[in-house]
Amino acid sequence: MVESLLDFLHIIFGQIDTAHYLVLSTIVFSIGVVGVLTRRNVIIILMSIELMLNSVNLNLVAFSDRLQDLSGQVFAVFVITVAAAEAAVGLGIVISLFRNKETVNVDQIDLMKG
Amino acid sequence: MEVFLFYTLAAILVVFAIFTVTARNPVRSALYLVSALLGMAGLFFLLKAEFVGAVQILVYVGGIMVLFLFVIMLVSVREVQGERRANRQWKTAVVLATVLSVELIFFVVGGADVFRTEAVKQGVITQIQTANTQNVGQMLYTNYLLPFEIASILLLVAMIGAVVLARKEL
Amino acid sequence: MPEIPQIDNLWEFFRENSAAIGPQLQLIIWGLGILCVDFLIPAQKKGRGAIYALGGLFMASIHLYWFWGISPGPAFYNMVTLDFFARYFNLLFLAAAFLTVIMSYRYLDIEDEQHTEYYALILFATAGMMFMAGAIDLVSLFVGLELMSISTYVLVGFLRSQKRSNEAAMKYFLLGAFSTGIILYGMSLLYGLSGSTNLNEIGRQIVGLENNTLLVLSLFMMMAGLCFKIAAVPFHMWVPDAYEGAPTSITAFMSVAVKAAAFAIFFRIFYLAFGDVREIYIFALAVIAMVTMTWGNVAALTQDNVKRLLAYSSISHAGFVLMGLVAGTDLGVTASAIYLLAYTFMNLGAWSVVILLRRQDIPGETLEDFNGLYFKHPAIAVLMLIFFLSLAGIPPLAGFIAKYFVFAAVLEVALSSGEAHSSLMVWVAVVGALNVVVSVYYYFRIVVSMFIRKDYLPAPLSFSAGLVVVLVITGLFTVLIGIYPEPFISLARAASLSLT
Amino acid sequence: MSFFMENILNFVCFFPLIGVVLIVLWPKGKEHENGVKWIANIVALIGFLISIPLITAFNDPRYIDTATGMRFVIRKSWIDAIGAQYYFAIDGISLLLVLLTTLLGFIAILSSWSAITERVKEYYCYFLILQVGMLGVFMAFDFFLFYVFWEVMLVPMYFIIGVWGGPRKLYAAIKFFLYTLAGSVLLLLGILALYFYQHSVTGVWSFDILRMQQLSIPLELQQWIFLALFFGFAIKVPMFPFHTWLPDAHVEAPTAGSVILAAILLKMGTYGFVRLSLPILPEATMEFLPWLLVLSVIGIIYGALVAMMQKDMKKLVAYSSVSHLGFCMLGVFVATPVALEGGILQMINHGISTGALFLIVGIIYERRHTRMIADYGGLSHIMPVFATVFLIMTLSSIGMPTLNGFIGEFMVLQGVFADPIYKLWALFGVLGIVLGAAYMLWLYQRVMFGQLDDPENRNFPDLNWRELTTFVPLIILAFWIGLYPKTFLDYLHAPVNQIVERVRPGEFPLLPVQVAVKE
Amino acid sequence: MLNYLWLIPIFPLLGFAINGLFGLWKVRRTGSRPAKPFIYSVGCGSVLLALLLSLGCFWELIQLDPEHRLVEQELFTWIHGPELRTVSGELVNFHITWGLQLDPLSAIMILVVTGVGFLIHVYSIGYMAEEKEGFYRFFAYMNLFMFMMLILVLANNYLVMFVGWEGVGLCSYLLIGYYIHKKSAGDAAKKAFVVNRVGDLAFIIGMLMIFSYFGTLDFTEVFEQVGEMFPTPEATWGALSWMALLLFIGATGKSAQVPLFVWLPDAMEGPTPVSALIHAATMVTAGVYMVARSTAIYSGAPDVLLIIAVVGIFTALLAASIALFQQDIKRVLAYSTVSQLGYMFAALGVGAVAAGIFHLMTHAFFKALLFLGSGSVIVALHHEQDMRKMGGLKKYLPTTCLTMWVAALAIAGVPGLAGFFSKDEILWRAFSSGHGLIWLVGVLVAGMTAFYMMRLMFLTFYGEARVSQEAAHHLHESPRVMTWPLILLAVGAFLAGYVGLPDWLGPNRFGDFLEPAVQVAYPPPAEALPAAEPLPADEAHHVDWQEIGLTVFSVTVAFIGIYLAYYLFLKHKDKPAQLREKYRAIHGVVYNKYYVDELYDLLFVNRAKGLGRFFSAFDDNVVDGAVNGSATITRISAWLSGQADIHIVDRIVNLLAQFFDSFSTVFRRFQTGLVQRYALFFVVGIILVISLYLYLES
Repeated sequence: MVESLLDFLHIIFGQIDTAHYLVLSTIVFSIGVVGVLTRRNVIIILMSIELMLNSVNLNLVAFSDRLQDLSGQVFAVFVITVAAAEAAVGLGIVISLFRNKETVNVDQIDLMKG
Repeated sequence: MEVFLFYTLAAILVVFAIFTVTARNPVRSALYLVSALLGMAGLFFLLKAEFVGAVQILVYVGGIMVLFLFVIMLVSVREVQGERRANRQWKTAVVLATVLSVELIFFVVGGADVFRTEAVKQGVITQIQTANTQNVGQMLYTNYLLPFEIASILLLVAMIGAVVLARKEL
Repeated sequence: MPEIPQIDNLWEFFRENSAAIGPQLQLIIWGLGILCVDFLIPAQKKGRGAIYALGGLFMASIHLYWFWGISPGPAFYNMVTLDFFARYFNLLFLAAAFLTVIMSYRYLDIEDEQHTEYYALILFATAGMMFMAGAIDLVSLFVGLELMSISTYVLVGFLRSQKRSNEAAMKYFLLGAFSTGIILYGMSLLYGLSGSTNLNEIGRQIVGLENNTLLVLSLFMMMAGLCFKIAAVPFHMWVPDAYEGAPTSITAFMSVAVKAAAFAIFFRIFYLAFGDVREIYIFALAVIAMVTMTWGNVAALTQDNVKRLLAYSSISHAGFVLMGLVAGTDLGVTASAIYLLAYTFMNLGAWSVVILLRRQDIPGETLEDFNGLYFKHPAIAVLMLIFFLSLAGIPPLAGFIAKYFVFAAVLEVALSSGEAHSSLMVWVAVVGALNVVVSVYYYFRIVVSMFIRKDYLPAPLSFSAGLVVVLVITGLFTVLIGIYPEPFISLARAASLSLT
Repeated sequence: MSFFMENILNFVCFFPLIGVVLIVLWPKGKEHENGVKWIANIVALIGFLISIPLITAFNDPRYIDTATGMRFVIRKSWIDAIGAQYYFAIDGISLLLVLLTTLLGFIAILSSWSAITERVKEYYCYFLILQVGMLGVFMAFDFFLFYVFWEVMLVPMYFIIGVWGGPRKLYAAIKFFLYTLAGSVLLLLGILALYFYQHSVTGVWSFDILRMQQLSIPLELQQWIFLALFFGFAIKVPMFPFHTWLPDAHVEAPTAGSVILAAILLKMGTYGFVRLSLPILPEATMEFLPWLLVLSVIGIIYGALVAMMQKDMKKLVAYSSVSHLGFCMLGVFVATPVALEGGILQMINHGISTGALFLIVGIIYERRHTRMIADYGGLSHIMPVFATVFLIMTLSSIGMPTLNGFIGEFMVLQGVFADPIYKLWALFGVLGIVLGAAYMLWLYQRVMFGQLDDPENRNFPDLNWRELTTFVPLIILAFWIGLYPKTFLDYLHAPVNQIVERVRPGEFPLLPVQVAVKE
Repeated sequence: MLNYLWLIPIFPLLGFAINGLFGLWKVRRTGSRPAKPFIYSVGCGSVLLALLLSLGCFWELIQLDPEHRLVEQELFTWIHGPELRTVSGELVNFHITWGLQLDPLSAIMILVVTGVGFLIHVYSIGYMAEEKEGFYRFFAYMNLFMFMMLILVLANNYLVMFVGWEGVGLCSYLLIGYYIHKKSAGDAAKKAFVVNRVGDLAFIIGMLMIFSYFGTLDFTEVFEQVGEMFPTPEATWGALSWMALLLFIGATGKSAQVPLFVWLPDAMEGPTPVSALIHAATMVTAGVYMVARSTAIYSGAPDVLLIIAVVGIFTALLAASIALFQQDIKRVLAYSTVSQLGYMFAALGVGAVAAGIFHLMTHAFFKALLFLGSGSVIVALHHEQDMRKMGGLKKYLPTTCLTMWVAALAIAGVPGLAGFFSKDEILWRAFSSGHGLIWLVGVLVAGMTAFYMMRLMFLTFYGEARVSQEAAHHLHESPRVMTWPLILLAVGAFLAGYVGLPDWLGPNRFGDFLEPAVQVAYPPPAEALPAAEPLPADEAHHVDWQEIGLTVFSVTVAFIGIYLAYYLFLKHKDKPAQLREKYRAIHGVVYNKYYVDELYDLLFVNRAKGLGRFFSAFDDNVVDGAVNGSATITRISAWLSGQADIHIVDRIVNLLAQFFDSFSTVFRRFQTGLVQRYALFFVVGIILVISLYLYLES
């Protein structure tokens, strides 16, 4: 534990390198996870998922820089594309759901359980 | 300079990300997300990935977020005052998410040694950074031609799907 | 960093590479075709989309048949391949899609949601699965996965006027997107560690990184995401709800094809990329397999809704298929492949009977709806019995051969000398064996309803030519694989050999 | 004819399926039910008749496989990928069990004529399928095939109990199914372990039981495999702590179901021990022997004691099965030649006498629809023929000399007693004989003796010809085995000797055949 | 004719088959019973044929040289089992044949069995005349009994003997329970069978031992090997002793010795001819026969012989004392039978095998006669068996009375009658072999026997009639078909003794004839049995006087008994009641047969039932319950709610069930329907997987 704490301090105060980006992306990812887990509004949950996907992009681009390899960036572009597609479908689902149930609060959507 | 820029952008990103998931009003939440994504785009630029950064701004800020706002307007116009933001499990969720993030960071930091012991390679990105967009484009249309084409179908499917789901009558 | 290649002659390039994606191309073209001709089809006859979809599936099968003996190498710069593993799974997807399409058209009439988009989406989803099965690169794999997933999200919510369908779509979508994020996180780390998105390359690069926590993290994140897709405990929670709310035909499709596709990439990744670092995950995977089998079965015990019951049963079956992966040998892949094949037929058969019970104004989903089925429709009840017996793994039916192979795979590892995980494997086998017993209990609750209770609901069953064909085919294969499994085993074995 | 003889095992095993097809094709409706019954009966009878050439040609050198000594071998490739073969053959042990099955199958079907009034077509279909499964088990010499048949019979039996059973039929049926299935899946694991071990030694993928009998497996592995097999077989037998499915299944099953269950199905477990556990895992058997004997003996005494307290006739007979099978297992596990042969003979005997006892219970159940002993009394006043049959079978069950049960019991006891280490276990067995007499005679007394004071019992008709026909072969067999068991024992010598040679190598070499009749 | 030995048992078997099958067929076919004449002619005819054949065989046998009076006839192989190792390590086949043998011992037995049996069959025609329902059944069973008894005595090996042994037990069961409507009959039948089975248990174990020591069960082979394998007498407790003891325990069951005598008095529930044939003349003597047959083995186990002697004489005393106070005429005779059997065992125990068999034979005559006579009385009184309701019957039943006097005096040991010779032989042998105490008790028992037999005679035939009015109205002598057997048996009881005269009176033909069949394998140690050796000639004269003196003594005791009975029951009829009052406690104990039945119920029957009940409950509640718990989670809770039991085991099962129950509810409760809860599980899953890795790594 102590060693990794020292590592952590080293990362914070040292030269900016890939590890910084990784930690940052992890933090953003975690924030996204918290959003998904706690918010009631479906749309905000969707946005939290976008945050998660973006943190992945940050990873990819940082690795791309680190490895001097463009694949990461291309991958990131695909991730953005997919995120867009998902957002579209997700919002479509939200709309059809809203049309039937008049709510976008996920904790009121529990018709099926058990 | 790089350090400064990194921390500034990181701060923007993290702070706005937190705002995004805590804002009461979904519209505000969306706007905070836009800000966070802009910060992210800044980081991309910092990493010399101009193309991805640009796509980030164009697609996300310009496209996806507009869609979000549009839907927000459509479905949740009225905001009930005093309605809870978070669901009933939020305390547990926060604790567990914290545990998860601690584990993630612990693992990331533990494994990131790989990236610090080796010297940074002088590769294509630094060599031909001016041509980043061109290179990415070339890769997209050669190495990643197939995924690119699949992605197009994917977008089509998303479109059809959104239409199927959202239209009143089909 | 590979050299950025130049494509001089696009046509030539395409001609050289297209063989590997032929079936997918057929499906996509026909899917697009359906969308294009949609406006030509009168509103009452949207069911014709099924015919076009069948055309697409037929052409894809033809293509598959052409290339059955020839193995086109990796195509599109190592993005995708059509090795025997992929072909095996393609066959399975085509069969599942074919059966789904023909069992759907009458069902959609009853649900009053007959649209051509449905068929197009099935074709696209199938194409996505095929890309997944053939993918040997993280990017193509991911994009294929998303193509399948997004099509499925839409299909799950296809009954737009029904709250349960909306809800199912929402749950499936949210969790699916969440899992996508998690898989991607794992993929990004993997890319960073290995410097490549090619699975073979990754497999070569990560040797020696066994103790690197980043690799471990990446592996577990991907495992979690994939476990979500195959519905393994504790990532299975969406399954009962999504299966219940989705149109039954889509539930059937999801429970076999989507699951098989997820298993295909599971195998690709874990054999090609993580084949040499089994030590990291074997224990966790074994635990997941055991818990999945048990949880699915125990939770199914008290279900009264047949769709949920079958959903839980499908969870436990995922646990059984995972046993092949836990074994991590050739025989393991063979076992899982044959299991998935058998499962395709027997499970689709069972679901098609559930569809048969969906009648105008009668959901036909509860246990009571099966009461006395035997007295009214003995053939249907007997078929259902065969499917259930097969699902429970009673010989001489397909499910038995499947279970036999997964047990064999695990025990082979347990008994091979020098294996460090012998006792773990034995435990997996024993837990699996006991789960077979548990599963019989709930399958037989339905059997009791059908054969012993007598208060039959008088409404006629919703027969259609398509459903009859489905029942005949699934019944036939369920018995055939059980009695003469030789050819199917050879197929699965060839698939496993081409993977490793 | 030679085609028939070369494929005789196929014919014997699958002939009932012809009946199934005919019955399915037969028109529906109440008025056609007699036709169904005739078909089933005739098919079962023919099934029995075509199994008779098995005896007559048993020693015909044309049908003996010289390499293995098996008879009527049919061996075809089936699933090459895993080395599973379609391999039918019989030896003396199988022969007796096959004939017992065909005979009792016929008797059980005959006994159902008037007992089954609902869903007649299905009933006979299930019965004939059950017949196929049971015959297959006794003929299969490929472990995979064996397992397939082993499981196949679960389903028809489930339905026979679940559809035509008593008030708690569903509970009993599923209990039967789950319990035995639990054993079978563990058995499957054991089979697989053997399969892989055999491959690792010989490099051949094969499920051939006879090959497996030649392996010498390390003791530790043997023990594990033995445990796996043990659960499978012990539940089926059922041995002491695994027996609780049996009373329920027996009580709820229709008469013919109980008959088959007791007479044949339970034998599959004992047969499994004889055919598989002992010769394949001899050292492990010897290693576990004390425990196995403890369980067998507990079964003998415990079963008898519990039987004594039953108020329900079927339950009583069911628990007596537990006791009798304890005898079988005692003999089988000790595995001296006499004990083993006695154990196997006792399997046949139990099939005959307990099968007949269930028929007997069924006959009075059919007349009054209760199985409570207290509801009857003094029946011998009005049913003298029935009383006689009942008496003979009671005596057969309690081991009266000149009847079959005695020979088996005595051989088991003598065999056990001849073992220098475990001889005193025979004493517990003898105790079981006394208790057996007590509960069976008590049952007989309560049902048949006393005043005929219940008006509902007054008008019971005596056995009709059909009912009598079901008993005649059993009575003949009971006396035959009791008076001249040599006919049956002769078939057992060779296979028993092989098994003993595996378990106790060199201890019991074959003596030259001697005709010891003094003039 | 000896070649047709096997026909002797076959005739009764045929009779059984014809009567039984024809009767069943007829009943089933027409509902009516077959004609009685047909039945009894078949029944008696078959036995008559057997008797004639037996006489023929016997005749041929005595023509033979005494050394070769052993005819063996092996019919066919019975069990031909595989290899077996004897204790000495020899490999033998488990081989047993259906074989018969005729030697002096079995020759005497078949004569007794067929002779007495035939008379009783004939008697039954009259006795059972009023039977409608079961006439054919009765004769069928009787014939079956004859068959089994003949198998028993003719067997040439233990296992075939055991067939007869069990077979007669079965017939006894059937015949005791002949009156199927009487619950007491059924109970008695079952009791007889089960108690017999307890003895058989020992018999079986004995056979197991014999086979595993000698590798054969054939009498001749076993007896040869006894001598070969045990060249020196085993003074200590050895394998032979175990075999001997086990066989003897078997005999105690069949021959109603302590402690297994309890079934015989109850067996009187059967028809009287049955009591006469089975429970007096033949079956109960099977134990005596078996021990006599195994003399070779017993001679190697002197300790066991002593046990036999003690048990025998103790039984004799016990049963005689019980018989003193019984009121039921047949029960008096039953206890008398037990007592006489004890005598026979005492004889065997002191080494006087021939004397024991001699007594067996004479006893068969007079005890059968007594039973038949009492049967005649009972029939006359319409099935009244209580002696308190008899009296003064002499004038109504003169023949019966007369013949019974012969028997009663014979059993009482009045000189000149059969019982005198055989009993005196036993007493003398006991005394001369040094068993003084046994001799003394024997004499006492002889006195008691005389007393209770006279009591029976006086109470029944003399004094004032205590018969109920309506019974008295119908009183008449039995028909001739019943009286003739009585007369013939009386002749037998009178004359049978003269074949075995005491040494001082003449040659003991009987003993000489029997001697070769009951040879000892080797002579017992001198100190154990000093007088078993033939006495030196010069001392014979002296000994004669001793013998005569003892005889006079025992006869005196018998006459004292007779006089006492006369005094108490004919002269001063109020005395017995006074005495009863005075010694109420002792009388109570003895009258209630020393509470042996109750003791057995308490010790064994109730224990066994209780154990059974316990196991039954255990099976229902625990074993079953555990299975339910794991198989059907929901059912068990419903099932358990019905269980009010608060045993600890039950509580454990309850807990198990609750555990599974909550397991299932928890599973379903996880499925809240809330998508974020599902996502939370997703996260938990990842955390767990990673934690598992960390745990395994550390």
